[in-house]
Amino acid sequence: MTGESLAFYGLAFMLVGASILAVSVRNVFHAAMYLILALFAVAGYFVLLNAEFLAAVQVLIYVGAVAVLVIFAVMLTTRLTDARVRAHNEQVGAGLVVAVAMFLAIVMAMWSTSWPISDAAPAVDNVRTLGRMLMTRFVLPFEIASVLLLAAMIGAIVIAAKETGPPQSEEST
Amino acid sequence: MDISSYSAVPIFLGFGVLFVAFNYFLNSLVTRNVAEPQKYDSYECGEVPEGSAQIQYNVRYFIFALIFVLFDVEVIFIIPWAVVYKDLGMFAFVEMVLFLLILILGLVYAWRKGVLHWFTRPVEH
Amino acid sequence: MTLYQYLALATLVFCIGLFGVLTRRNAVAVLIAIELMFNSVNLLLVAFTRYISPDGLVGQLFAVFIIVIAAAETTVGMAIVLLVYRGFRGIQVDRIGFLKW
Amino acid sequence: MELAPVVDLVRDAVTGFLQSLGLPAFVIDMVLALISASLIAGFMAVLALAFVWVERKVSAHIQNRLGPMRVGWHGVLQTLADALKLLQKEDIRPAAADRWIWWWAPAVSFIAVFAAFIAVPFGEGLVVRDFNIGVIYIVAITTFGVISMLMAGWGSNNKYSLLGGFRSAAQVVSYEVPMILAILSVVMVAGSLSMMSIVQAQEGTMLGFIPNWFIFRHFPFGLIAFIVFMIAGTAETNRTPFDLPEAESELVAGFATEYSGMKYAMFYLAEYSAMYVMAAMGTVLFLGGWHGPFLPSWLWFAAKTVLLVCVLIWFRWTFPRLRVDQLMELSWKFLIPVAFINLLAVGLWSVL
Repeated sequence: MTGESLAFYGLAFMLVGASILAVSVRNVFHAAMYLILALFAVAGYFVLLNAEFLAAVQVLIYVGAVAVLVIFAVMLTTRLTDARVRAHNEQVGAGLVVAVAMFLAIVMAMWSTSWPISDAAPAVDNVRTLGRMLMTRFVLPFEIASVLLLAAMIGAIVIAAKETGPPQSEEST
Repeated sequence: MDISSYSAVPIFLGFGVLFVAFNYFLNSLVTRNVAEPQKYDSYECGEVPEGSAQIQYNVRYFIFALIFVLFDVEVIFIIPWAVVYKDLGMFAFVEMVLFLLILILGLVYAWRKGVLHWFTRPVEH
Repeated sequence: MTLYQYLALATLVFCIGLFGVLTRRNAVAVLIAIELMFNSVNLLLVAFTRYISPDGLVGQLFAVFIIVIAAAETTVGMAIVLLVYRGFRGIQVDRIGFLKW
Repeated sequence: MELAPVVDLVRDAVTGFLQSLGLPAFVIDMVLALISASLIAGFMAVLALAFVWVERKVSAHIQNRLGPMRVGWHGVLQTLADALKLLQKEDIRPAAADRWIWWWAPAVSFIAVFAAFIAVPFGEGLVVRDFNIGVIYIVAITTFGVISMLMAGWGSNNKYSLLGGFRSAAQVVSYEVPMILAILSVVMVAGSLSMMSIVQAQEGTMLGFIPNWFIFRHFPFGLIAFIVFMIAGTAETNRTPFDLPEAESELVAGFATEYSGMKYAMFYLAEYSAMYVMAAMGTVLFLGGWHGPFLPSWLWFAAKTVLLVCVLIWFRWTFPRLRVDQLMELSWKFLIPVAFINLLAVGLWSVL
């Protein structure tokens, strides 16, 4: 129906445009803004693909937490002299060639294989099925994920909380 | 409620942008801008602003953002568990207790390391 | 919207992220590009779930785990970027080579 | 007299009229959504004006003074006068500001709350779209408010707004975890995320006279979840005792220092509408939505929501403002452990 194709191409324009700008724009804060736009477009795609719980998770985690972390990092590490520093290193040409070659190779491989497309009706309430699957079949990855989060937390705290070098001048704030 | 019900979200977002742009346009229509150089300095309670605003701020904000990302991710696992909890029996409860204990360990570690405290420098053990 | 269009779109975003990783000098911009690659993989998995096994949502669960691990990876990555910034007063990826000697 | 049949009548009339024009299905869908969007935008504007007036009157009477009395009967038109004043204020963009980010920050903060109104019910059957992930949709969309604070802080390139943006973002972020955990302890008993089925789960009464609301169910834990939700909700909408970022005494106007005229009004509108959304969510989750004896459903819902808003206003004018470290420690060292234990307790209660 035309509603879905309109949504698909609209989101495609938004996603591809935002990701190209996120990668190419000089000011890193603007890059973070375009990243948020791209993440929101991907959440829109999840809704189009009947994965509404995933769309909510995507917005909640990526836009609500990871993007905030990226913006905090940008705020903490941008220095005035960065405006004149080159944003891209000298291998831009080579990078472009590698990216285009990779794109062509993968797309050709994907389009030549015949996928077993099944036309079963998509699950309506996927939060419930996801929850049931998570609790019954995928219990081991579920528990290992908590161990991984614990390791990431301890690692991040050890790295970030280490006060090396001269005491920061802005201790007062 | 199939996915066509989500068509309202982009319409609301678009309408919101139009509503805000219309208000700004209304504002620009009614006001007249008197160009006055001092007016466009950044606001420093009246003094002349010196130095750039982008001085580095302390790392404390960053550590809170770090811990928040990990706790937010953990909460995402609890949502599907909470939705199906009524149909699952005791074992789902035990699984979740295990999951939460491991992560509360992380919170206790952050607490003992003094990272959650705002002003003092993290105490080195 | 057939599966092939989603494949092309996800691969395109993946290659844009790859280009970003290869060419950006600011460490935070490299992490932004990596986020794009993670998202393209998630998009692909959800597209596969929708078109190939709509009732068994294994692909979506896989995407949830990828989101979780990507968030943990970005957290640790940002902590390292901060430590490098504090010690090195700059996060130009190609100038941080003090592990070499 | 229920409002739901009236709304359905209007909707069928409009769809009938549009079908007669021969528009495809999804265009009709869009037109209906546009109509509801404009209605909600109007409702938000009127709501914000009303709440500012209510706040000024309630705060006045708390401090036993009269509050605005001159403009219209008991100062009713005072906020309208303020809005018009803000409308004609000159919109000064500081030269050092980062043009587009500075321009978009108030817009993003308004749109974040405006899009959350899709899932917020106004009575039985009175909701724009009832998503089956209703609750986390609202929480997810309102996280864009944090992004708008950081944009405002960084975009206006001003020491006060940068620090204010940092602090309010860190505060809202750390109070989001206990808020979601409090919501989850209700979702666990209701067994669904959609706002409508959560309210349906609170039907009927138990032990004869106590209504079956979540605040009374599983006795101590429902109440604890409500208290955690209210504290986290006050912090989410940046209101005292948690409004340090905009503390007049400290950071001038926090992240909104460099804004004047309509853009400042946009932040104001977003804050009061976020307060309404938070109160409406509290009503749906804990106070039984529109369940209540004689009155029609939408009146019950409006009464409970206004009651919660008055509680928030009452908080503002009685509690002193918390220091930054007390503020952060309250969330990480007190609210999150309490919310976790409460979640497990409710889990244990329904298993035994």
